[in-house]
Amino acid sequence: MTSILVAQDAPPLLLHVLRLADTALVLGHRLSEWTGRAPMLEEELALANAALDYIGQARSLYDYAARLDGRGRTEDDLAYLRDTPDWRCWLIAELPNGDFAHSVLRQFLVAAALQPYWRALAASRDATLAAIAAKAEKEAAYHLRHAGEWVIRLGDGTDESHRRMTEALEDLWPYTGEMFEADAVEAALVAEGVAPDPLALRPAWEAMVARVLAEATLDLPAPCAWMQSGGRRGVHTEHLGHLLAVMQHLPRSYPGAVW
Amino acid sequence: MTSILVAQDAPPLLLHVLRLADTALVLGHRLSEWTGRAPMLEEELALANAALDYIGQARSLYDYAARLDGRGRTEDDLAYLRDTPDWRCWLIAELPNGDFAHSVLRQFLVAAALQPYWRALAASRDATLAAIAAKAEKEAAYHLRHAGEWVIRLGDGTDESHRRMTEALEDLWPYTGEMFEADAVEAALVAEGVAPDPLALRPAWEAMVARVLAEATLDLPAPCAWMQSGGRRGVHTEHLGHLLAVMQHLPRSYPGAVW
Amino acid sequence: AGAVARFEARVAAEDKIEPNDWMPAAYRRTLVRQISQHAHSEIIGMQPEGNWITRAPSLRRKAALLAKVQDEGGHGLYLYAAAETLGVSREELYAQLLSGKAKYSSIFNYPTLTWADIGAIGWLVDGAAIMNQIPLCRTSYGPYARAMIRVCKEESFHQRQGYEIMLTLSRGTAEQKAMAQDALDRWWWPSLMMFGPPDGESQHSDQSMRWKIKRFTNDDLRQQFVDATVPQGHHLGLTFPDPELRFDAEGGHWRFGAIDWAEFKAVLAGNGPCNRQRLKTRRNAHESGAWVREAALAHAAKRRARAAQPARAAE
Amino acid sequence: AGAVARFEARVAAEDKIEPNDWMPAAYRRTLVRQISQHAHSEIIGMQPEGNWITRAPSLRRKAALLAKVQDEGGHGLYLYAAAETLGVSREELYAQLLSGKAKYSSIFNYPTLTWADIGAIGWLVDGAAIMNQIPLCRTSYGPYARAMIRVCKEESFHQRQGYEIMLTLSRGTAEQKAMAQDALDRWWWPSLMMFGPPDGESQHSDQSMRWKIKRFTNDDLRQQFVDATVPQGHHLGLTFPDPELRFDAEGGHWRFGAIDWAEFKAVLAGNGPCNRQRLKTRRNAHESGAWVREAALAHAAKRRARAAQPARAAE
Repeated sequence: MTSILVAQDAPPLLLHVLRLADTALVLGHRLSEWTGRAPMLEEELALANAALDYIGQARSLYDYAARLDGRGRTEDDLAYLRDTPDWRCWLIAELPNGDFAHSVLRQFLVAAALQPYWRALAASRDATLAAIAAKAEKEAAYHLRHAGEWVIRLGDGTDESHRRMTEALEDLWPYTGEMFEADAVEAALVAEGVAPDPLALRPAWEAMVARVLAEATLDLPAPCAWMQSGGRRGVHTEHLGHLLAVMQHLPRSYPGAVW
Repeated sequence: MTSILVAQDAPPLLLHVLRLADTALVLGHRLSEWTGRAPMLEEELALANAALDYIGQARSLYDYAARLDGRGRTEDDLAYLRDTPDWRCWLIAELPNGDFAHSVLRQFLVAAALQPYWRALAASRDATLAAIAAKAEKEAAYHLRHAGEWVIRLGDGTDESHRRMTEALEDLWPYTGEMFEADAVEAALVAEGVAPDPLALRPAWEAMVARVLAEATLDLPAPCAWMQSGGRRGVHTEHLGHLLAVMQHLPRSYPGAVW
Repeated sequence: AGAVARFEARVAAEDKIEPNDWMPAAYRRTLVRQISQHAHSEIIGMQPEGNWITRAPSLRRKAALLAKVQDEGGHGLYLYAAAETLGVSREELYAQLLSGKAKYSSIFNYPTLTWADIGAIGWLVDGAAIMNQIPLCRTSYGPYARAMIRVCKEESFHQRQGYEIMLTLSRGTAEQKAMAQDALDRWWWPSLMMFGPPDGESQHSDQSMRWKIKRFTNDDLRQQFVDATVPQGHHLGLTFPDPELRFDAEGGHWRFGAIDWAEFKAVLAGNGPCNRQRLKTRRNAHESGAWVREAALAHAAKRRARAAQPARAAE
Repeated sequence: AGAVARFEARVAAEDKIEPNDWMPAAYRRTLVRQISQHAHSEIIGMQPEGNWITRAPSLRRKAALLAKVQDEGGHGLYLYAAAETLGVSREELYAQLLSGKAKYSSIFNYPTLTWADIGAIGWLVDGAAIMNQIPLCRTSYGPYARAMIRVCKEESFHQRQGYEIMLTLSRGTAEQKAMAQDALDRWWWPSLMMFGPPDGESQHSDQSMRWKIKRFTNDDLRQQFVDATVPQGHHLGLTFPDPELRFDAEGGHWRFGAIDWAEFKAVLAGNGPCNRQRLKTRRNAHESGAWVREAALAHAAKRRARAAQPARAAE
């Protein structure tokens, strides 16, 4: 049995760390897919940089999750030996890259949620989490600035770029609600002062998004529109399975091998 | 150790059957990728039909290979538990689908080689191979007619379709030489009357291709151009590994499970 | 009015209405809507299962799944042909699908996440479809009834295949069992929704019943489906995600809990997990294939012109 | 002629030539060609390794590979910048790459087929590149020499990483060892070809040596590489795919068999396994990104116009 399942009734802290790790890794993986395909070399390197930040965050988080799990698993076991239903990332992270408009808009929408989240988490009573968050916050702040500039540039660029950004916004918006959901797992951590309440961070996100979209001359979608959700329960989009098939191929093909 | 290696020094018949099987499966897999994506519904079904023919051929051939191997392996072990360097398909089979022009042109170029090959193989001294070939020949004849009509239609259609067919021809032509190579493995079988000499079938292929391209108003590329090769030695394109990662994901993830 | 009476008498006598027969405009409209929705559902329905063709876990399953998806395309084609007998063109109907104007079965807006979903779709979704479609084999409009006979035969084969996948998984490893249970958990309620809103809220039911386009109410069919399916699920050793599910020995029916109609309406309104994706996939295919269709037309025109040439020269 | 003599004297004295200094047109031309080819090689070289980023077998390897590929892009950028000091624009050079007019290192026209290829590229290809580049750190043109110092530092880190991958594989399972051997078998000869044609056939060598653009001949560098690499391969427990390879104790060199120059020429002429693919990938990226570059320019123009507005209003 090679599939490593972290049961839904595992301790909230472990589950939560895993969720954060999964989102970071999947985002990093998606960004890394731009290598060799970006519209300009500088952006290709910038996307790779962000991918490295996310993968680095994922590694710290998986490493912590493995220690919390305490059953001798490694960061790689968690990344490479869990199948789709055991993943806990946000759906927005797993969507295919789409065009550059989709990718920078996702990068912006997610960073605008993560940056305040990491900042709040840096005050966690859990010292390990606080340290990871403090580092991640700086990275997210940079991602936010960089992607935000692109959102403005493309929204307020040509007709074509404006049209593409509008389409990207329609496609991605339904996936933003999930970033502010808190289930029982998270509520428990909020109560203990281990994690911030994501809902409390939503107004900051909304203000940031409204400001940047306005400068980008893009219409702000209705914030109360119907939202997609499921990543935290392991109910994903059809895209994650394909990503994992590629990502996990080697460790799945050669069980036990060290690389 | 889950990778099932059929060593290069296995009996020629086993190696040859495996080569034929690998080409058929990979082509069938590529054609099946068109599902949901074809330019018109009728063609989507026609492509699925051809995919089913190829997958059916692959199953008969793997089944025979497994029996020749005699070590209790199944068709699925051979399809799902071998890694890239152990595959023996033609490179042309593993290239990504590209646009519809690329796909129908490949279908035509390959069927034009396979149909005479199967016909000759139907006279093999190996009764199993002869029976598989007799059935496959009918299927290939249909693929050839169907794809040939599309080559003509698109070559002699609009400027756009002509341009796309020309590009497809430039892209695919270097991969046609490999279909007529015979190494020591094949030479041994030719000598025994088990397999036909592919080189002897080349003139028929050339005549068919010349006739259809002429009707399609497409220029015949130089037949002696530099050709790509390597599939028979396990030296593939970069595309095969990605195809296998997806195709093999489930059996690799759940070793020993029955589906 | 005489025509209407004669029409209704023929329907009441279980006579089949044929394309050239007179029929009320509303009857025609209802049929076009229903048949084309059904055709669209077959076409869109190819996607969730198509998602697993490249990852099917054995060659036998791969071939069977591909054949099944191909059958669905075929169903779509002959249902479009049946709709065309009513005086609409397939292009027109297809354009309505791509523009989002026409509906298709909401069940196909849910994602297929594991291989077990392929089993669950065959077992539950095809099972529910058959329940809906068997009465349609006797529907009053001839071409539709005949199309449905063929569809039903293939669907029941698909349904058995799906159940067999579920059986294999539920007799398999612990992980495979968990996969099967998870698929049932996700597909059960949406399958019940496939029969449409409760009878009280169904818009088109009464007249469709009188015209014998429809022969059972949504709730009747839903109950038939539950009664047929629950014992099958128990045979698999799986648990239905409904704590209120229990056998009512007196009535002889399996009673089930309340359906979440808010979810049903959201998915119907375009907010299901995959609505955008399903339409985008088809639109992209259609748009990126435009050059192929244009080339085929251009070539056909060239052929016709060439064929006409010598004839003229001979004049 | 006085200028030429002064220039050659400076070069002979190991003075660095700087962008604003006078230089012979041929010197400038040679440098532009060499530096831009080098830049192109870095950019195209991102692809064979990039092919494994999504499939790297551990998170540590994934991060390291991504960082390495990113470094290559960075090298490309500062090499383009060095070329630009000679009065050509990066756009012009990049257009030459995309059109197929400019060359890049042929080694990147071979495919990466297994994870071991990532090890082999680091060990052999970066190893050969360093052998070529270390003397370039002292090349006569200042900006080029300084760029090379930075490049070499990073490349030698990459080379160690690659060797470490090979070491891990060759200490791993039987399948991993086979993978490592297979990679050496495929990459060994193309790595030797990286040093270019044999000295007798090299076109640009003599003048480049005199101008201290180049400091060793192709064959000298190739021999240095073989001497350094063969013991490393033996330490890995791998066999080189050359039956004639043997140590010449007298000369103190590893003697190797004949290189297949027909293959070298074919790949150089565009017929390698991946030439078309490599250029297509970059062309597609460039074309499908055109709207992004246009939008960025349009936005910048809008900003400038807006910035100018209040100023004018204030006039």
